[in-house]
Amino acid sequence: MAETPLPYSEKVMDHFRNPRNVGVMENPSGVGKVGNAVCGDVMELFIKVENDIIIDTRFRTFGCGAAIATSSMVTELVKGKTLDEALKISNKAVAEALGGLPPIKMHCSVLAEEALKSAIDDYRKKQTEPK
Amino acid sequence: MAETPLPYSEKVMDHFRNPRNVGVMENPSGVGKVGNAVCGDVMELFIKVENDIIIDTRFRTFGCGAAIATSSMVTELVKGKTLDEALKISNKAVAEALGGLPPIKMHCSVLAEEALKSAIDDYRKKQTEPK
Amino acid sequence: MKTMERIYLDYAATTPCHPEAVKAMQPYFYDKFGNASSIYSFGQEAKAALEESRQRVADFIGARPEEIVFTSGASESNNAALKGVAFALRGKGNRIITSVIEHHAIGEPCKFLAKEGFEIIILPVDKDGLVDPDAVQKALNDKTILVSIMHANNEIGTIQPIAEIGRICREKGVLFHTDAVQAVGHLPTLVSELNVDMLSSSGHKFYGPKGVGFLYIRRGTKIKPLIQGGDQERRFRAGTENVAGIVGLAKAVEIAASEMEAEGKQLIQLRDALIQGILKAVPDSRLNGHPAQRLPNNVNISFAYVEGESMLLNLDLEGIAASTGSACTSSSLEPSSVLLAIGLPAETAHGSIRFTLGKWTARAQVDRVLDIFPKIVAKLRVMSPLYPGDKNG
Amino acid sequence: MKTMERIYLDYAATTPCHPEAVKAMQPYFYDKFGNASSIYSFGQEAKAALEESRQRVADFIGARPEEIVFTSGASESNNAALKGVAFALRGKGNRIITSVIEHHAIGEPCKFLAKEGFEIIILPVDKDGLVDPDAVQKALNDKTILVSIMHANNEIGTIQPIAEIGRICREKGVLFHTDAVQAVGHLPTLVSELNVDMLSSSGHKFYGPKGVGFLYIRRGTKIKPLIQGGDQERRFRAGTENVAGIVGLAKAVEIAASEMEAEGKQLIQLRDALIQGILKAVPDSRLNGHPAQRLPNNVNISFAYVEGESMLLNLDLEGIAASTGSACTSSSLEPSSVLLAIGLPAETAHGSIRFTLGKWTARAQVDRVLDIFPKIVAKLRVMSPLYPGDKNG
Ligand SMILES: Cc1ncc(COP(=O)(O)O)c(C=O)c1O
Ligand SMILES: Cc1ncc(COP(=O)(O)O)c(C=O)c1O
Repeated sequence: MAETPLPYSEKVMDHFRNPRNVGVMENPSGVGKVGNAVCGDVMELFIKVENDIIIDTRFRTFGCGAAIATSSMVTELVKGKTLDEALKISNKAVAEALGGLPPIKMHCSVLAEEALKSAIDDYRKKQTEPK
Repeated sequence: MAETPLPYSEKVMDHFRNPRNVGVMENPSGVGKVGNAVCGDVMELFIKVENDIIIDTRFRTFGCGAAIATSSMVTELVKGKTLDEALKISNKAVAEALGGLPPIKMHCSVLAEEALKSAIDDYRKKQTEPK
Repeated sequence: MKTMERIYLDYAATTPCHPEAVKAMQPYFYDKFGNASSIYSFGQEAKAALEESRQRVADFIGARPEEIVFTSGASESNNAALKGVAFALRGKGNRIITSVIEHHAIGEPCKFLAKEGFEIIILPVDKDGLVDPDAVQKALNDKTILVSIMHANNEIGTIQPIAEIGRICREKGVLFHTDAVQAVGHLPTLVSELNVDMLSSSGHKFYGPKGVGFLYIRRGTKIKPLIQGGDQERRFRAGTENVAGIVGLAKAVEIAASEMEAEGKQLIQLRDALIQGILKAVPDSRLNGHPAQRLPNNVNISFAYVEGESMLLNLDLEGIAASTGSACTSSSLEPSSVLLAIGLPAETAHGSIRFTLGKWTARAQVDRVLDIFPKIVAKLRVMSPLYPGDKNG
Repeated sequence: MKTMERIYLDYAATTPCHPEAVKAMQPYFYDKFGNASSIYSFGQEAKAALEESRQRVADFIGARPEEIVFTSGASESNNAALKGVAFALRGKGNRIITSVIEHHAIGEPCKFLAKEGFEIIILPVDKDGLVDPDAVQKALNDKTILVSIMHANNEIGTIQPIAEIGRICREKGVLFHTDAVQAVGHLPTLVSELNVDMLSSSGHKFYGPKGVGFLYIRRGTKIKPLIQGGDQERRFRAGTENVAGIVGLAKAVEIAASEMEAEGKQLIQLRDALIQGILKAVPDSRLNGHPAQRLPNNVNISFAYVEGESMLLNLDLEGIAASTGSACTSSSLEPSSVLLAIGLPAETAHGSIRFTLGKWTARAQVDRVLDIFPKIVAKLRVMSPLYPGDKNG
């Protein structure tokens, strides 16, 4: 089995099999939820922020192998990064970190980028809101 | 080789391989020549008639296997027959005597029938002509 | 990992070619390779094999040999039937009636014909995937030149009332075609009982080789050939005959003739064990397709909150091959149109899995799926933001 | 009789499938049988084989892999090219230019398109069977959407100035297709050098299996698929891929890549020995086709006063397989239109024989034909009412 070429890279399969940071976060600093079940992809990303640094992440994803793997990868990539650094992570960077994605799956990495942005947005909005 | 089914019956192949009565007849009683080289079939049939009986035949044919076999068969079938008997030999009878012909080859048997009729015609015309 | 037994449960996508069919094909590659249209001995060996195969297929579906046209598969057969009738009868009328759950190899030619000026009527199906014969009756008009309704659906396994639809068409003198790809070799498909004028089949769906199929064309049916050229196949289909493939298909037909009935009974048992086992073990799951009028080998179940490809991949990691109605493997984002047609919401359609069983499916394999699969769904649900279970827990 | 060596000299009709190609196909029937469009491992093995085959074919003709569409053979490829461009570019124009010596798999689709409102221009050839590039140039007009001229003729072996015709078409921005069935695997066929936009090929003409071929479609070429349905072959051709057949074809391509050149040289020697031997031994005989611009394996000779099928049958009785330009094997009474097109009178055309040599043709076989064949002609001439020899003798 291992020899046969799946359409996904080994990195993708690794993150699909053992997704990092799965689950719901208690009291997150920010939450992003993007995608649409009708289209087959929903990502929910939680971040915990301290001193402008993302110190922890969690995600839940309804979607295909690539959707799960990109979610997992993005939660890993942003950990320890400042918010501004995190915002610079493009969908391409996520895909590259996974050793590439099949062309028809690139939209999953876009979704992961959007989920991250949305979570950071959420955090920033909460900061400016009167507590 | 012998086992493989050719499109022709064994009888056809026999007459094709060893055509009976091939050649030109010296002083024939009647000659029929039918067909058209453009269409790929020309038959020339010679008959020798005595007392209204066909006592000998010869043919030459330019044409396919079926054309040669039907010519050969018709020269055999008419030998010893009266002219009236010979005229009753239909193209179907020739084909049947050969164990059948492929449908697209039935026209060859028609040609053979025509060649015979034409030779008898020729003989009868000569009879009524002033010598 | 390397020694893990692989379990193939995607027989509806393609079957392995039966070893006996493979064996039957061998002489026609090198030894008896002649062109079946030649008159000399080399060709006649091939010709004899070809005509014997044709006879076998004809006998199997109750047709005459001259009504069987060998093709490269059912996609070709379907295109040949639809476009063939359309271009032949264009002068007579322009309405073609079909259904919403047809295979793409019907749907796409219909789209093409719509652009060429034909009126394509697409009939709906009920929640079990059935076409209503009355709806066919009502859609027929003076301009109707063809009705094409599939015999059994490849995704949800629903078997259509073909004989009845055929009877209605015949009464009105309208040609009736059926895409019987999933039926031939698995269910009785006698053309006289089905009242069809044309029927498509593909060898690799019943243990024959890929790249060969046939189209039954009832004697007297007017049709413009899709592939025009030489005089092969009584001018219904040009091209040097794929003798080896045709011989392989005929061998598969021969095997089906003797094994189909018993195999069907056994598959129904396995199928029902799998369906009931899954529905029991996995909450929020539902069977798609007709519960009884159903292919003996088809299991199609939707699971709320999870997406199909992620289930498929997890199955694959366990060595199990299945199929999904999710769009994630194709370039569109729309899930299976068949599942939408039977009324599933899009997100449920995305979460559906098809297991299709076959000749070499063993009870132990079904048990293994029943052991593994519920765990996969559970794992994915924990990961799913749509899953309410977590919030309650 | 039973032990008589059979001599096959009809390689242009079909070749035996090379034993190495047969061997290469075997794993894809039963072991690696998966559907190449599936995402799981079973399918991926097939997919990998498919894409490797595509790369090999692409390399062989100097194309990109995504420009190769596998089909069921050249009849399909030709129909797909002609009808595909016609229906795609109908809005742009309606003139299609072709030649009088094309294979039926070009001629018949053209007839169909003529009925659909296209204007088909059929260019003549000279006495050697050559199309004049200037004539193509002159026939091109604003409405021209396609030119299709075959690479090498299957009957008389004449090789057309494809590169030059292609250059003319490209200058005018008109699509150019070539039916390269007799050329691929036998002559260099680099699409970049030929200036073609589309090229048809059939596996069984160069030691691959029957029922599989390909169509090269240059990137960016607009074409409506002939067989519509699933997403296979980048939507240029629907249908579950005939993986075994495609692997066999690719193996044949691989063999051709290494053996073609030397084989061609050897065939030219045998060919010329056969041509010269026959022309010398049989009076009133003439070579058909171009004397030099000619396929390495093609011998086509006309014999006055005798008909082709009767020669063929006599050869068959001696275990020799050949082919004829006579109509006697088909349902029409017209002899080969190619022979008429190069100016042969019908009766001469009826009296023509084609020997086509191949990989397994030995010098001893050629000698045997040279020994036997003149006797056959002599025997038939004695029997022929058209033969003047007898009257003189
Ligand atoms: C119902 C149905 N019709 C048509 C086809 C097309 O068959 P093929 O891919 O062999 O051309 C299939 C299978 O893919 C099918 O399941
Ligand atoms: C020049 C040419 N074109 C097309 C074809 C058709 O090929 P196929 O019969 O493999 O479809 C042939 C052979 O029959 C041919 O010689």
